[in-house]
Amino acid sequence: GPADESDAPAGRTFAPPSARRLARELGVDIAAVDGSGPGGRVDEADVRAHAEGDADSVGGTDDAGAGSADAPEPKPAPTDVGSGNRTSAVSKRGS
Amino acid sequence: MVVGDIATGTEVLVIGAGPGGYVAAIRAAQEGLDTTLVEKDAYGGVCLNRGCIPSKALITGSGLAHEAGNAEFMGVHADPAVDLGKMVEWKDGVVDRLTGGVEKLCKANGVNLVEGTASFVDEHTVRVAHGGEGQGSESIEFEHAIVATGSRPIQIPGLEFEAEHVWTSADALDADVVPDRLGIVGGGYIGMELATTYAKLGADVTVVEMLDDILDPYEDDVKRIVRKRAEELGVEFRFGEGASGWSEGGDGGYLLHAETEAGEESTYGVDKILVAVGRRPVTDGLDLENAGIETDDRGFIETDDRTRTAVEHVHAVGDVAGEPMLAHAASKEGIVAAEVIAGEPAAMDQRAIPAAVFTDPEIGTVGMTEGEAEADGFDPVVGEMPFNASGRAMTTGHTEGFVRIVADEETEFVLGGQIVGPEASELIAEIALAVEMGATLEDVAATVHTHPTLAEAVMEAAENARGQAIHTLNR
Amino acid sequence: MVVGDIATGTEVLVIGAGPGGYVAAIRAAQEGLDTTLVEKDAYGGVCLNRGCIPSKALITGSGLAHEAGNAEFMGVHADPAVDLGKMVEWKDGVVDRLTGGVEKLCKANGVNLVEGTASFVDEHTVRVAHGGEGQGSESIEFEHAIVATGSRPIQIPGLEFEAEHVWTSADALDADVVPDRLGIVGGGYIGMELATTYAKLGADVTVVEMLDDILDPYEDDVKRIVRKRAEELGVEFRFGEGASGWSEGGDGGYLLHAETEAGEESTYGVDKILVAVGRRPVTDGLDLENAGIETDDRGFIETDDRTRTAVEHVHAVGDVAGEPMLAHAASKEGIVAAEVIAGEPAAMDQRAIPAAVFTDPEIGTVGMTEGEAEADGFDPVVGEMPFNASGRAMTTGHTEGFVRIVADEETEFVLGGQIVGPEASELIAEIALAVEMGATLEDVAATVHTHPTLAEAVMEAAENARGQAIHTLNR
Ligand SMILES: Cc1cc2nc3c(=O)[nH]c(=O)nc-3n(C[C@H](O)[C@H](O)[C@H](O)COP(=O)(O)OP(=O)(O)OC[C@H]3O[C@@H](n4cnc5c(N)ncnc54)[C@H](O)[C@@H]3O)c2cc1C
Ligand SMILES: Cc1cc2nc3c(=O)[nH]c(=O)nc-3n(C[C@H](O)[C@H](O)[C@H](O)COP(=O)(O)OP(=O)(O)OC[C@H]3O[C@@H](n4cnc5c(N)ncnc54)[C@H](O)[C@@H]3O)c2cc1C
Repeated sequence: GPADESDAPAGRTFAPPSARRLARELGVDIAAVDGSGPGGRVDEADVRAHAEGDADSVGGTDDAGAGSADAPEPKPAPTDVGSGNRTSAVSKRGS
Repeated sequence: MVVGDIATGTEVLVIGAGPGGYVAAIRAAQEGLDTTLVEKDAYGGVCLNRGCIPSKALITGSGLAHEAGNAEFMGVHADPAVDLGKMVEWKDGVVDRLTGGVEKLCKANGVNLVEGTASFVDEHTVRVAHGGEGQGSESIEFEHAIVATGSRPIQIPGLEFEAEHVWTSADALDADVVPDRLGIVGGGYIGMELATTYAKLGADVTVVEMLDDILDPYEDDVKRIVRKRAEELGVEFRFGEGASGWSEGGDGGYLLHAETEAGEESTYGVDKILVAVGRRPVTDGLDLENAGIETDDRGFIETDDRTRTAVEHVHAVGDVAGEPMLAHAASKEGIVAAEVIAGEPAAMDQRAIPAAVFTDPEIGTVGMTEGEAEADGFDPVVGEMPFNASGRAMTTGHTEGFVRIVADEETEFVLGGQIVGPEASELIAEIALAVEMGATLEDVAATVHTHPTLAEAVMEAAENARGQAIHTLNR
Repeated sequence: MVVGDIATGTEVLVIGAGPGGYVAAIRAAQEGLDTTLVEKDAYGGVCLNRGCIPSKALITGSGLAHEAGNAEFMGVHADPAVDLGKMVEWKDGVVDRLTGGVEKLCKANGVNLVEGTASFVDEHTVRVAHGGEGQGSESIEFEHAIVATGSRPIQIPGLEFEAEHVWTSADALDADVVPDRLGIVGGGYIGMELATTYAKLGADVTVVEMLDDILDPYEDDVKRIVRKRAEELGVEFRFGEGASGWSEGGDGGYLLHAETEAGEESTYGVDKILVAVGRRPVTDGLDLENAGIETDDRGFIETDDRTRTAVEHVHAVGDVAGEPMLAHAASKEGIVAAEVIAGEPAAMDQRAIPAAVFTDPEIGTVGMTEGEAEADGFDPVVGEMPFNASGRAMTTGHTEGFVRIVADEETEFVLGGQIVGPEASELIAEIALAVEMGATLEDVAATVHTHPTLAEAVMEAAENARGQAIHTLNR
């Protein structure tokens, strides 16, 4: 994945605080999570996907990434905001 | 290319060197495109010459004098005198440095500068009439054009700007004497910034506003704080009255006439009248129709999310392309226009454009209010931190206002924020980044904020929304 | 529980009500834990009573007077007089409101407050000695404890604080007369904040510093700007000299003695001497050994990333647990301690703790410098925006300094930032959020920033790092 090409040095994983905390809650080593964001940034959905992948695979390999097809349905992951139909404020211009 | 040369062709032609146009031109040149920028008046446009920058300079000067004159409570005794002429001179120096900088930056990036008034000849040609007699004109062919001609103040019948005592905002920023009595028509952000400035400079200010409150687009509790403070500064408000004209006052001054919808007339004794009721796009003389471009019924040029007009290779950015008529929106659109022309995947895709009002206290907003979030189908949760609970605010003597943060309840994604209070214009930047990044309330709350700062209030508001505020009681 | 009651037991016992302890106690109570907070002196600790808050109040007051007295260039003429006694009174009022607020917030959240001095009896018991005669003591059993006993100023042999003219920072914040000549020992942030304050209040300030520059942990170009400005304010620096004592001056004042490493002695005529050479942890009388806890060779309690000491159910937070000795670090640790005790997945996992110095101009930093990023194995790219190219800075009359942003070249992840200039303490919040979020330079550059604001400089620095700055030349 993109994370492999662009891993930052010093073993640092780039992830927001919410994802880091979720990783601790789920017992996930965040350094082992494949990030789907730019530069391999890890978000909460990535952490959940990793956790589900781990639970699914005996021995807990960390190659079950976000796209793992036969992983159990994760809790609805906040990949986009809510149920609202979010539009850019600017696209309304000129009307 | 030297001004006056006959330019035969350019890849990108930009018309207007305001914050929309000059930023577009610089970015286009950075993208390696041969770029020509035409300006008929002054580099930097309204913003640098008679808008954002001059107003903020006078707000600083009048604010400092007022603050120092009212600081006995903290043991500072001063009785400041303001020389408005000198303040305006300082302001002019700031403007000169900035507009000179814009010109230099354009040149350093390789933008061809042409002085003159552009008008479309056809879809791929403009004629530029050089200012002054016998300066002639030149034709420029272009592959792509960016129209960035900006806006000018709306005039009210009966209050034409020809009269010396009827001011545009530009006049108000160039006065060298503080009028004893200043009538301001319009309680929008320009009217309110200048009402605050002149009240602090010692004028008796009366604001006449057709609506029943100031600062129309803002929420009631935001408006209230700014209005109350303006009243404390001595500003009188006349709501529900439309200004209709003026007459001689007999005392050497004038009478500002206003009437309610029901037809009741009032007059207010004034020495100057500032008309600040909005701005309209500048497209006259551009001969847009020669390029096949139409304007909407308010005169704005319609564009898509790539800043393209109906004629694909002609873009429009900034005030001439409609709301929000703000300098940073113009610049963002300018960057997008240049990048789209260069074939980059740019778009006006940002979630939110922040806005600030530099009243006392300031307002800073970005993204959605609670009501807008609801209307958009979110289930919003809101957190607040009043500045009167902020240690930093107390140590500055400015504790009016609050930070409010709006998020989606389920996902905690930050949707917007409203700040009224000290440095609101600066503090909103963090919430803007949170909105753009898809940060959650937890992300903002978990980010360590320096103590003691006003920015801590953003963190506290996020904690408050999660029922975890330390320095306020949670709802 | 009422003060003076015999408390037999509590789930969480917090010792010390500074920004580490009171925040820990409130969060523990919010987590539903039965929580008891013991404080021997004043709610809010050093920070609220004689640190962050009082210093920032005097910085505001002296800054306003100085600024108003030096604003002729913008047409403001004032000759402010400062009544330091009155300023300190105002500061005391601010402190009272804040410490009263802390007490109220603790109670509102259900924290049991106990006044007195705590010391460990064993791993699960403290004794609290109540102040005043005949007040007796009580024992409190606890399941978990959080030690938040803070720090006190380091004393220099020969410059003991017993002498009335030898000041701690607390004394400098409580003076009612400005000394004609103030000697300051130590050019760290506390020394420099107070040097600036007293120079603006009119004292002749001499700073004696053992090292060869001020503000040891900062980069050279950051230091230089602050040092130069302090010199403009009249502050004299004596680097490479260690203060060794004082003697009577003959003129009613004193001589501050200092010597170089080579043994050369100098004396400086002063009226007061402020010693600000660092702070050391407060653990005396705590009888930590009764709980099985040791301190390191500097006296600090060692903790892990969950704020736990070697004795798992005893946590330590704030200054007593070591660097960074900052209020917001203490509060963050307090929150983590409370949440860890409550079984939450909290940890000191933040990427960066911002820091500010409230000199003129201010400094705000977060995360890595370029050098630190290199040392950490990153290939850093750096972008800068000088405030003298910022429109907003010009309109405030404060154009010293710059924003610097540090990122990883390949991934563009923001690693840190250094700001020196107006409102640096506030502006750093946005970079802190960027660092925590894993934002890239592009994310910061693409976020629309309000014009005209100082925060735009953060965006410009990010653009500069990408070779795309509009308002500066790209490197
Ligand atoms: C008093 C005041 C205060 C303001 N304060 C703020 C603020 O604090 N923050 C903020 O974001 N916004 C503020 N604004 C609004 C801001 O000034 C505008 O949004 C901004 O200037 C729009 O930029 P622009 O590039 O679209 O157009 P403009 O700045 O209007 O520039 C257009 C340029 O095009 C030139 N031009 C026009 N026609 C032609 C032609 N045919 N040929 C050649 N050149 C032409 C003009 O001479 C002008 O230089 C303020 C406005 C005012 C009046
Ligand atoms: C002049 C000055 C300016 C400063 N400015 C800043 C700034 O701008 N920003 C910043 O972040 N930091 C600043 N600091 C540092 C900041 O004050 C400390 O980092 C912060 O107060 C540490 O908090 P704490 O909770 O660890 O301890 P403290 O605030 O020291 O509180 C410890 C508390 O524990 C109590 N206590 C001690 N022993 C016992 C006991 N045995 N029983 C009961 N109670 C006990 C004490 O009475 C005290 O109230 C400044 C410090 C100084 C001196």
